[in-house]
Amino acid sequence: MPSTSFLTDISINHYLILSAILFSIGMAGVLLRRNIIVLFMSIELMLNAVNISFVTFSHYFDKVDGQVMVFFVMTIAAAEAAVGLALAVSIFKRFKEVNIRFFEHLKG
Amino acid sequence: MSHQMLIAILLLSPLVGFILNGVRFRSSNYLLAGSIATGAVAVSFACAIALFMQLVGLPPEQRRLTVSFFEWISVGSFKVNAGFVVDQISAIMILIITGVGSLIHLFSIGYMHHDKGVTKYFAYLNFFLFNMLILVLGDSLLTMFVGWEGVGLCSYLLIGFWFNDSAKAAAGMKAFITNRIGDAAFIIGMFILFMTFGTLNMHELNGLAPTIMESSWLGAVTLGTLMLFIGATGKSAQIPLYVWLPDAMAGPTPVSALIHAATMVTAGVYMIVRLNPLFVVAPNTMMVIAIVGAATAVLAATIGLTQTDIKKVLAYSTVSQLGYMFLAVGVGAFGAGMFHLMTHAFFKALMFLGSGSVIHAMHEEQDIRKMGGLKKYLPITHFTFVLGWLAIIGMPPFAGFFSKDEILWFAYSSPRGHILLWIAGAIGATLTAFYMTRLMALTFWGSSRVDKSVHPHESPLVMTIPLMVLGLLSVIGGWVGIPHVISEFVGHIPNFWEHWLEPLITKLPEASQVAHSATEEWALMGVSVSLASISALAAFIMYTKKAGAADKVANAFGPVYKLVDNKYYVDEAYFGVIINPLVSASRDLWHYVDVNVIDKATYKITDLVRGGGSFVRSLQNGNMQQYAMYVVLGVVIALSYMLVG
Amino acid sequence: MMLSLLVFLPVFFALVVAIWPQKSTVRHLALGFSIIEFLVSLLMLQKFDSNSAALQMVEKVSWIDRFGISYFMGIDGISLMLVMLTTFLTPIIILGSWKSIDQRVKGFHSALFILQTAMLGSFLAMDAILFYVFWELSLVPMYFIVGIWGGSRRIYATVKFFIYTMAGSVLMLLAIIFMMNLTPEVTGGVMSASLLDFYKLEIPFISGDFFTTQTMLFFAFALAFAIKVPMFPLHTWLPDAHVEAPTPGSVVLAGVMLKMGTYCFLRWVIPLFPEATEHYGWIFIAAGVIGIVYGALVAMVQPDVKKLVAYSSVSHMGYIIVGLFTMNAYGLNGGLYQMLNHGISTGALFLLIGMIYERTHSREISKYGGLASALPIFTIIFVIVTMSSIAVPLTNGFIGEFLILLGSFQYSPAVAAVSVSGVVLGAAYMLWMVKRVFFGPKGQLVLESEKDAHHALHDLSAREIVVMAPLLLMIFWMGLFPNHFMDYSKVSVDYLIKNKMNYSFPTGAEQAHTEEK
Amino acid sequence: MNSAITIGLSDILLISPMIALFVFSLIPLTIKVLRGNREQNPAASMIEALIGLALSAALLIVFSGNGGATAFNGQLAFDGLTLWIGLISIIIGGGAIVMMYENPATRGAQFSELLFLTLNSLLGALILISAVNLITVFIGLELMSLSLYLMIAMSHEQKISKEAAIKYFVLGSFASAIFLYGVSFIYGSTGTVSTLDLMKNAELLLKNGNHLFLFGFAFIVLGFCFKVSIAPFHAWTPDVYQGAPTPVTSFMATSIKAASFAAFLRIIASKGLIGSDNLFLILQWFAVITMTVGNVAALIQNNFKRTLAYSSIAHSGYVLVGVIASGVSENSAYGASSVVFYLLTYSLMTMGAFAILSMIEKDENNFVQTDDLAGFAKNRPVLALCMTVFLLSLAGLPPALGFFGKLYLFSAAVNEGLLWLALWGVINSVLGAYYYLRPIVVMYMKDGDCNTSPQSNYATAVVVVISALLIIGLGVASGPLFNMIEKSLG
Repeated sequence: MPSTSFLTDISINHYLILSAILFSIGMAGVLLRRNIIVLFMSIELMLNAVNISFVTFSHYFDKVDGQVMVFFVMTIAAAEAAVGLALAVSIFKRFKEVNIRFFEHLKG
Repeated sequence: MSHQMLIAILLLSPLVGFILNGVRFRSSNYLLAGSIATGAVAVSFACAIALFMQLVGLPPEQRRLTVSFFEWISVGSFKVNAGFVVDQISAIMILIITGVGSLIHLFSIGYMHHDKGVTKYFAYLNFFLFNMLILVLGDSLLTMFVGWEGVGLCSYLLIGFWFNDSAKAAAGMKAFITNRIGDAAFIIGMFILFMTFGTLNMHELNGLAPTIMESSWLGAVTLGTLMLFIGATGKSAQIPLYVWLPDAMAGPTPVSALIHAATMVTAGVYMIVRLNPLFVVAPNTMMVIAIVGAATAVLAATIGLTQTDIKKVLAYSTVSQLGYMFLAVGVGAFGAGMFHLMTHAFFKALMFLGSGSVIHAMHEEQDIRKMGGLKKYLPITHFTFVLGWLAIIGMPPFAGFFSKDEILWFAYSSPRGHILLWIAGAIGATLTAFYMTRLMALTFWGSSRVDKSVHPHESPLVMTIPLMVLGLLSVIGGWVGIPHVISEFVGHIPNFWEHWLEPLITKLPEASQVAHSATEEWALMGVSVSLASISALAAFIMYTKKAGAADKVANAFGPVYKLVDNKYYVDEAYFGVIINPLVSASRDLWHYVDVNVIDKATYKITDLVRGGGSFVRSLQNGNMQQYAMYVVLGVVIALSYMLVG
Repeated sequence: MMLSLLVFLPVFFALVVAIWPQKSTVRHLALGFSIIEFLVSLLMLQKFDSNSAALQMVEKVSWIDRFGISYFMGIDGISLMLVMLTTFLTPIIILGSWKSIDQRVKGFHSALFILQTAMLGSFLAMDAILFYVFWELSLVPMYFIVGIWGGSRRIYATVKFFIYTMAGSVLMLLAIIFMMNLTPEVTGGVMSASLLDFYKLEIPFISGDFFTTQTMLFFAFALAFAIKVPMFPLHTWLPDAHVEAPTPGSVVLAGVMLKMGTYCFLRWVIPLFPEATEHYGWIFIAAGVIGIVYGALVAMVQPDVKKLVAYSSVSHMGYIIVGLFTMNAYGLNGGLYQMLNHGISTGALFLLIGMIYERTHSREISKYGGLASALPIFTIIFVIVTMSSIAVPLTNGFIGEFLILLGSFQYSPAVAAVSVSGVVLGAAYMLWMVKRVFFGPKGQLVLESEKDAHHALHDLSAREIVVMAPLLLMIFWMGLFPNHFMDYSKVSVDYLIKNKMNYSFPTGAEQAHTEEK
Repeated sequence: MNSAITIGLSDILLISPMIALFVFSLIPLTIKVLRGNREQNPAASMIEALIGLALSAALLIVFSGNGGATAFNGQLAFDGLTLWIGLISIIIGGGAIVMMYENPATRGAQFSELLFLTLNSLLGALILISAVNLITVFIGLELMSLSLYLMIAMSHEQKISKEAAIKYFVLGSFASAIFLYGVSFIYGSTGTVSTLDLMKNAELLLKNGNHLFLFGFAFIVLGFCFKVSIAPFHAWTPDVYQGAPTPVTSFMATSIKAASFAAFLRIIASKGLIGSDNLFLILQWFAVITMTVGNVAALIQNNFKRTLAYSSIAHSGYVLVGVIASGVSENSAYGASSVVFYLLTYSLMTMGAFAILSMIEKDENNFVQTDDLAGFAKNRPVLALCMTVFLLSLAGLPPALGFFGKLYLFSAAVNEGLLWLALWGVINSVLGAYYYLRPIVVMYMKDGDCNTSPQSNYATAVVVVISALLIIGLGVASGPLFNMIEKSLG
């Protein structure tokens, strides 16, 4: 039974839990969704969860480097999105399909 | 010439003959091949005589000529030389071997002249003599064993000489394998003796023989000698390994005369006589030998009664006579055993050669039921055969009488003898007289049953001369060992034989305990001779005068006759109980152990691995979300392990 | 340099043969090379001092010093004769395969030479890793020889051969690595793979406890060698490999490769793990004895002549194993001698079977019969070799078998009693086969060849007689004068037996000392 | 990190190999742009790229050959590990580029772009190898991977290469996210992301069961495990390897894997982790599972490329044994050197095998089944012999290099008391032998008409022959090589 302070006093744990929840949602998205674009979005979600976590710790330690890292992560996430979308376009051109269940030719 | 040289020539001469004939084995020039081979043996014979003379010239205690050519095997304390020794026993043997051997070689020239493989035949024959000489001259058990196996090999080759006949080839194989069973035991026997005494040199072994009797069955000497004796049963065709000898008649007849009558088969007796000091201290072994010998003598004689193949009759007779020899050495009468060995060599070689002459005359017909009345066609053969017949049934004063009588006497009188052994011997003698007479009657006497297409003719001189010589020997051969009772009766003729062998023969330690009278000896002699005579007469009447009597008797005995006629089903039993089960068991072993167990086990492992592969493959189903799930699972498992563990 | 020359000359030969431009003379070239190699080995034999048990002609160059692995070769009485056997058999094999190998001739001879290097190396290497390199290297050419030039099921056979042997040897590799990690105890902190340092190790052994270091190492090594030998029940690769291998492959396999297993028992297992050998030797004796009987029995019922000989190898190798593990002078000397015998007589048998196969293209015993009249010289030679194989006195086989049996008798009469049955069974299966193949009425194959003028059976050609002649010579030479051969190994073997609990090669001074005693 | 940030010449010199790679990656692309989007002669592009690689390698040797240097305040370490793995990656990457030049699937109209990506991927790999800071590691990783995703997809005809790319992309990003999440945890628990700093109190944290650190560390390790395809994170490997054009597969399986292992090793071999038995135990299990899974799955494959993919998984398992051995105790650089040595070995022989496969592929849709190799030995005896060398080396047979690699690896394991891993390793090499033998069987013992594709393949053939010679030559001379590695790592 969470105490009332849990709802009122926003501590570091709240951020971390938020981050964990976001991460889990992202993870669940990757594991469950079929649309390739949604999959990409889920991955972005995971990365952003990480960002929250970094910022939280950065704030907690009162250090700036955590926030610097977030910029790195964001940059890379952007690059990743670019690559991912390029791939999505490319694969759509071949398969005429964005459902990943159709991309199961390689197996065994 | 030095004795070393003589021994070397004695040994090598047949070997040279073998090589000379062996390299030109395709030739069918029987005269050349025969001359080379016979010449080689004759040279050996000359050497043997020379050696014998040298031996005679020495004082009895020093009659021992040895030579060692080189060290053959030397491992640890196991040292065996290629050493040979001529002493009283081996001297007799080499005389018999080369003497009878040269006669048989001579005979073979005539007998084999039409055969395409005649050169090969003579090569084998010479090679046999070489091995036989090694056997008898070898100074250690192992050297003896070399010859022992070598003669087996030659026997194999010669029995299967006409190898295109499957049965003959099989007979050769059977001889070799049966002999090998004995040889295996012989090897073990050698091991036991070597481990006990530290040497295999027979002279040393005899010297080391303990003086105290070994009463236990498990004593080293008893076991060792017993194993050697099993070896001897193989080579000398005794129960239970005698089965090969009758089949061995598949070989050319002179071979049967030389190998399967005169020389090789007596090797077992010779070996026991050689090692008599050892055997003497193992009374249990001696007992076994005597019993086996007596049993073989009787058993083989009974089978001989019903055989219809002239050579088979002689073969069973040989087995039976060998039984006598073993009976003799089993009761401690080593001299008598050797004596019978010699006389048997004469008369049995004679009879085999005679049968060869008959077969030759009959164009390879061996069935005595298809003979009869051959007397008039083959006078010389018949005459000499009669001499052999009289010798084997033990009619005085032919050779066989003296030797057989001595054996029977010792079977009864020796401290290790027994009245039962004598009875067995006497029964054997009676049966022998019967079936030998039957053989004579069916072959030579009575009315002719010869097929019209066959025109029997007397053999050429080259074949009949050996017959005559052997016939002479069958008559006088026994006179060198006339028993005391007779010699006293006719006027102190010395027993050369006994004196000659005396230094090498160990007296039974318990000999002095029982005394036997001369009357006893006379009585037993009378009984056995009269039994033999009666049975010979019966056979004569049955097979010449009263046609159909034999069948009546056979019918009267019904099942017994059938049993005997089928050789007690021993071959069948061996096949049914040992060989066939072994072969099928081997097949099962192969199928079950190799194929079904060992290979299958490896296949199971392969299947397991492949199953694992298929499992991994099924996990790899192409769905990337599933792959992501593996990642998550891996993370979860790892984390939980790290947290909990 | 002698040993290196001996070992690596064949590699050079292999290269030359591989790039030799003229296809028609490759065989001649290879034959010449192999004879040169044999002459080199004779030269080495002549330099060898048979009165010393010391390691001779030692060459030691550091190779991978981080692990103390060195290029360490040496020869003693135990390996000498096996080296000679290898070099002796190779020319015979090449001449024997003159006709039967008609495809990829260059490749075949190169493989054969590489194989020779590997085998010689295994016999001479005194460094564990070097030894392992040669040991495994020998698999590859053999694998190709069986797989490329073999019969119809060659791939199955060759893969089975490879996997079986490799499965055994990887455990040995692990054991070697483990022992290398133990060596700092005796070398003063440096790793070493030298056999001499291995010998110095005192590997802990607790009798009764199966999971002690020495026992585990013992079995890891022994497994590798037992598979190679092959020892019952690890033998099933052998019949398959033999049946499918081309004639020269069978000859090498039977003649030399199997000896690698038995030799290594003598070189590695017995001196390295004396307590374990003493304690668990009975397992090997038992397996050897079972192998003798089992191999003989199964050989008896084989329908294929080559398979029969293959199973006879199982039986013969059983003798050798028994001989070695009796650990007495008779057994060891006999075992060592039997290795040579088996190489020669079984090699000869395989050659002969190859010759007849070239003529009839069949190995089924039931189709033969009556060959003796069609091929007399062949028959004579075959029978002589058969006699050697079943150990008739005055042939080489007898000496080995007799000494082994004597040794086993000293070890335990019961063992001898069972093993001696091999004497009988050996005669049984060989002679039965001889009877069915050569004797009796003419069989299907002979009759067919008589009808067909193009495939008439010709007796042995001059070349084939030349192939067999040295083997026949050896059969009798070794049977008549075993001392000529045993004298080279006796001192080493005696030394091994005397010092079996703490074996190491004697140095010069030590040697003199022991001789004085 | 609070000290003043100074960037000196030495830093620039140290990273000059990376700069060289980047500059040379631009050259073919620039030329193409200047020529109006027309490909120049691919041979010229290839040579430019190779010069870049050679220059990079040379610079690496010159400036970090002495070892021990760090750049940018200790953010990039140019020690022995960087030197050796960097060289391996670059040189083996050169082989891949040669293959790309001649392989039908990569030769097309976008060769310059492919080279650009390849060199940048290598650049990422170099960063990854030398990175000390976890964020730098991440950047290197991503640069490397992002380039790879595109390289895989660049084969124009193949549907499956797209599929492979998307699979690799999704799973790779997924793993990166997990890795990054781990980094954030580490940062949260220690306040630093520099491995050097965080390892100082890692032992304490692990012992005290600091969950945050534990989770973070586990995530990082598992992220690496994903990259080097350790089971159960290996599932992407066979599919991606199979789908990618063969030269790219070769590149992934060799250069990239070596670089990933280097980074992995850098973390695991930090002395801070000695004592964390749980971590090493789970890694041991992973190693065992990986070896087994790789080998048993390879055993039943018919597609040759897929077989090699599974074989690469199995080899990851072997290398992991070495990685564990280098981590569990404070011994000298023995274990790490054996890993580096094995990576060298493995890269050489795997590249060789892939190169031959690449030569056999007739067009970009060609799937080479193992049985298709029949007759190769007759048509291409030298190449078949080289292939045999590669396969036997992969199987670990002496005197090929592969044997010595395994020897050192397992010796290191035994030295650390990891006997059971070594045991499992040698048992697995028997399994491995079984499927490595199959192509040999097919090549030599079955009739067929397998040949290299009719287009000229000389350059690849040269690569193949050189690797084969190196495998035998280095095999015989492996001792000094190992000594050099150990010396520079120690």
